[in-house]
Parts: sequence; C-alpha cells; structure tokens
Amino acid sequence: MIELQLFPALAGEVTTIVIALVLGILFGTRFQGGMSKRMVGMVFGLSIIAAILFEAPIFTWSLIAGFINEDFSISLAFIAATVGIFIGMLFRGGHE
Amino acid sequence: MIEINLQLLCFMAAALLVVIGLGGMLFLDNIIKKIIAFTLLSDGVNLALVTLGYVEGGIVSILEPGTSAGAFPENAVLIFGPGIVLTNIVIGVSTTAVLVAVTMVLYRRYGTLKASKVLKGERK
Amino acid sequence: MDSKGLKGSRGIIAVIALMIIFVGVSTSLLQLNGNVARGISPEYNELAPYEAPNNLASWVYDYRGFDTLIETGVIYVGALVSVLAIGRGIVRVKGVEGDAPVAPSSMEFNVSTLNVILKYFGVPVIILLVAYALLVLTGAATSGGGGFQCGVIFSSAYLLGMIFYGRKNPLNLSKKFLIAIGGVGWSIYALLGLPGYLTTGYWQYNVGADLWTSGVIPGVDGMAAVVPDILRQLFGDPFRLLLVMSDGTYASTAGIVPLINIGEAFNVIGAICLIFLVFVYGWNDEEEKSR
Amino acid sequence: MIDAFMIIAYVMVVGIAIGAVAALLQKDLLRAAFLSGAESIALAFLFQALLAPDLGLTQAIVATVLMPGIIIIGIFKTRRHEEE
Repeated sequence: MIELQLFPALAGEVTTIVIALVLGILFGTRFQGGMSKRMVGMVFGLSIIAAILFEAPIFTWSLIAGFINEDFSISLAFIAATVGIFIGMLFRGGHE
Repeated sequence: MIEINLQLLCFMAAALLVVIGLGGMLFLDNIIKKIIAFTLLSDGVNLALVTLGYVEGGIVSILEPGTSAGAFPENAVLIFGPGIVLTNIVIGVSTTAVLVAVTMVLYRRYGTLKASKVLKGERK
Repeated sequence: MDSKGLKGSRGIIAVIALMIIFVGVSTSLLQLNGNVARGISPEYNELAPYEAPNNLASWVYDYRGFDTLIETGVIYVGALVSVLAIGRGIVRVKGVEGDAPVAPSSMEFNVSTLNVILKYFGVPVIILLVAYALLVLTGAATSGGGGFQCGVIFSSAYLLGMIFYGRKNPLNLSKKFLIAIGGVGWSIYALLGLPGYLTTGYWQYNVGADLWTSGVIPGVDGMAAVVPDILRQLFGDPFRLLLVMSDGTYASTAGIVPLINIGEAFNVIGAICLIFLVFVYGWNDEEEKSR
Repeated sequence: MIDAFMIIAYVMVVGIAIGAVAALLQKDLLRAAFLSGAESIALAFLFQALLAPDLGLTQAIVATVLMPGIIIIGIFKTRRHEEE
C-alpha cells in the first residue's frame, strides 16, 4: 500500500507550484479591465472545481502535490496559476 | 478474410484522408478549399505515423505510479511517430497561416478566389 | 483545373486515378500492419522514464533537443512570412511596385450582437484557459502535456478574447510584448544548451539529469558530479521526482527538460499570437499608438 | 466478437470520411471550415485510442479553435461563398 507522505517535501512538487505562480503573475499583468469582487470570487471557485477535475500530476503521492486521498486530488499548480493571475492584475491596477 | 483490428482500421482511414486531400488539392478550384484539402492530407500523414507505433494491448508511454517499471519497456507504444507528429501539428498551424495570408494578398490583387482565374493573371 | 472541366469523361478518369492512388497507398500502408520491428525503441523506453516519466517529453526535448530547436524556427518563419505578406508596407518588393501596398483593413467583430451571458462569462473562461495552459506546462515532464500544448492553449485563449471583445480584449498582448516573449523563449531554449556544451562538449546535453545529481538512476553507475557541492546545497534538486512503482521506489530528475518546456511555450505563444494579431488587426504603427 | 470500443472506432472512421468529403463539397466556405474542424475532432479521438494522449490534447485544441479560426479570418477578409 502506498502511504501518503507529507515530509520530506520533495523539491519537484514545490517547483511546479512556484513556476505556475510566477508565470501567472507574468501573464496576469497583461490583463486589462477591472473585475468586481464577486467576479473574482466566482473565478476562484470555478478554478477549484477545475482543479479537482484536472487532478494532480500523477507521479507523486504526497499532500504537496495535491493528493488528499488516493482517489481524490487537487492540482495545486492550477490554483497557483489562478492566484498568480489575480496578483498580476493587482500590479497593473486592474482590480477595482 | 482478414480480421480487422484497430491498427488496420486506422491505416485505412489514413489512406482515405491522404487520397481525399490529394484529390481536393488537384481538382478543386477554390483556393481556400485547396488549403482545407492540404490540412486533410497532413492529417492523414499524421494518423499513419501515429498508427505505426501502436502496440496491441500496450500501455501509454507515461510511467504511472503503481505500475511495474520492468514491464514498461516491452509494452509501451513506439514513441518516435508521436514525437514527430507533435511538432508537425503545431507547425501545420503556421504553414496554414502562411497559405491564408498569401490567399488574402492574391484576393486583393485579383479579386477572386478561383485558382484558374489567378493563373490566367487577369487583374481586378 | 476548372471544376466544370471535370464533367464527363475527364471526371471519370480523375475518379479512376484517385482510386488507383487509394489502392496503392492503402496496400503499402497495410503491409506495415504488425510488421514494424520494435528496434531500438525498448532501449529508449527503458532509460527514458528515469529522466522524465512522460516518455514523449524526454524524447522530444532531450534526445531530439537540437532538432526540435531547429523545427521551432519553422513556426517563426511562418509568423514572419505572414507579417510580411499582410503588412507589405514595411518591405517594398521591386516587382510589385505598381501595386498600391495592401492596406490592412482592421477587422472589428461586432460586439453588440453577442449574447450577454457569453459577453460576461468571457473573462472567467479566458482566465481559466490561461491557468489551464500553465498547468499543462508545469505538468509537462510528469503527465501529458508540454510546451507545444501550452502555447496552443494560450493562443486559443487569446483568439477567444479577440472574438468575444474585439479591441477591448481582456488579454491585451501588444506587438512589443509578443516579439519580446518570443525572443526570450527562443534564447532560453538555445542558451540552455550552453552549460552542457561547456561541460561535456555536446550541445544541449542534459546537465541537470547527469551532472547536477549523479547516481540517482538505480543500476546505472553515474559519473561523479561535476557541479560543486556548495551549489547543490544552495539550490537543491529543483526537479527531482520520486517514482513510486509496484517494484520499489525510484528517484529521477528531469534535469533541464522543464526549463526547455518553458522556453518552447514562450516560443509558440509569441509566434502564433503574432500571427493572429497580424491577421485581425494588420501591422500598422499608427493603430498601435492609438490603442 | 466486436467490442464496443471497436464500434466507436468504426463510427469515428466513418465520421472522418464523411466529414472530409462534406467539407470539400460545401459551397459555403464557412461551413466547410467548421466541417473540417469536426473531422479533426474524430481524428483526436483516434489519437486517444492509439495510446497517444498528448497528441489527442493538441489535436483537439488545434482543430477546434486555431485551424478554423485562421481559415474563418481568411474568409472574412476575402469572400464567403464560392463564386460560379
């Protein structure tokens, strides 16, 4: 049986999340136009649903990669990318 | 009677696509339709290349957790075809874009999409 | 050939010729059915997963790294030729001097006829598509995906925004940004070959997999790590993976393959988005300033 | 015995053939572009069935958005219907 592991945090899993966040900020600065707070909340909720749908990359079995259970996983890179896009929009001043 | 498996079927589909595309490129007059026929032909070639690597009862060539690493090399599909097709699909987009751009310029100059009129060289 | 010329006997001849071609092509393809020798493929399949679990990624970017670098140049040539063909005001060709240069009529999609729901749900869809592209990019070495796919998804998001909102595209990519991102991607991809060349003499040798962390591949005696220990302790193993298989746990590292994927994605984004920008808006500096 | 998977594959191959021929026989070029996209979706399914999921992903997106997009922009800038 495969055991879920939390530590040691493998570098390969954190790296994908960081890369998604950085690239999200890069492309988020390109978005123009304002978004209301309700819209931001809706997009964030949709992104969590989508992250459950797409699942984590399949190679690891740790919580950092998003495996909560053996049959249930969230792709944290997707959520990190969405958060990065919102941060990038804040840089541009598009958040109203 | 040959038993038809997936590989045989896909080879037939590839041959069909190649021939349809070739016929469209040769016998149709409209330039946009020639471009569509060109994409069909390249689709057929892609399909033939991917079908070459198919292994009956094989597995996807991604190592998944929980499987056996020892059985992977024998069962995984041949990867050389898909590797080339992956670049071919994306490059196909840009070649199609070039063809459409040239078509727009030809239309500005000759006012028609008919290849027969363009070849005669009648200005608008 | 005119399509009216195909009526009658010439049409029958054409159909017969196509059928002969079909028989020839299909018989030559059907001979390949089940007869392809696996050849060297099992060898690759045995070694490739320890580099990156996705076999395709390690084949395209590691074994064929230099070829793929040259092939991506084709995308750039496509973008360049599109720009030259549509915005012909830039380069004057001598033979076509008599023509007025093609005036790029900017195409504005009619926004007011769009459905209201479609118009307000466009922004979330575009944001989620961009996030999905980044997911595909980061998961490239370990599951399906890669730089090509990321670029294609991103440019489809750009086209979607262009169709929904016209000039008020929420994903506002200017010409300068596109050219810059394409150049950055190209140089990332090309310059990642340099460390491998300096240490081993082969361009685009996968430094990270072999020299940075040696001895991670079980059964294969790695050579001594060239990189000093201080660097490794500072940066760690950024792309080290743990493969949990049914017959044990292996460590593998993708090396520079994920970085090459990022460069490739930038490359494709720059080229294909540039093509769409030129197709829809033309190539005019005055329009760019007024934006 | 023919299983359900092979039946779907047959349907997809027939769909490819019909879509390709119908796309080339249309008078309306816009419809031809959409039909060629539909043909490529069936092709993406075949890629998936041939154990190449990466290609299926790429082909699906290229076929649904990018290829028809380029051709439709070309049609908007030239003319929609085929002239006689």
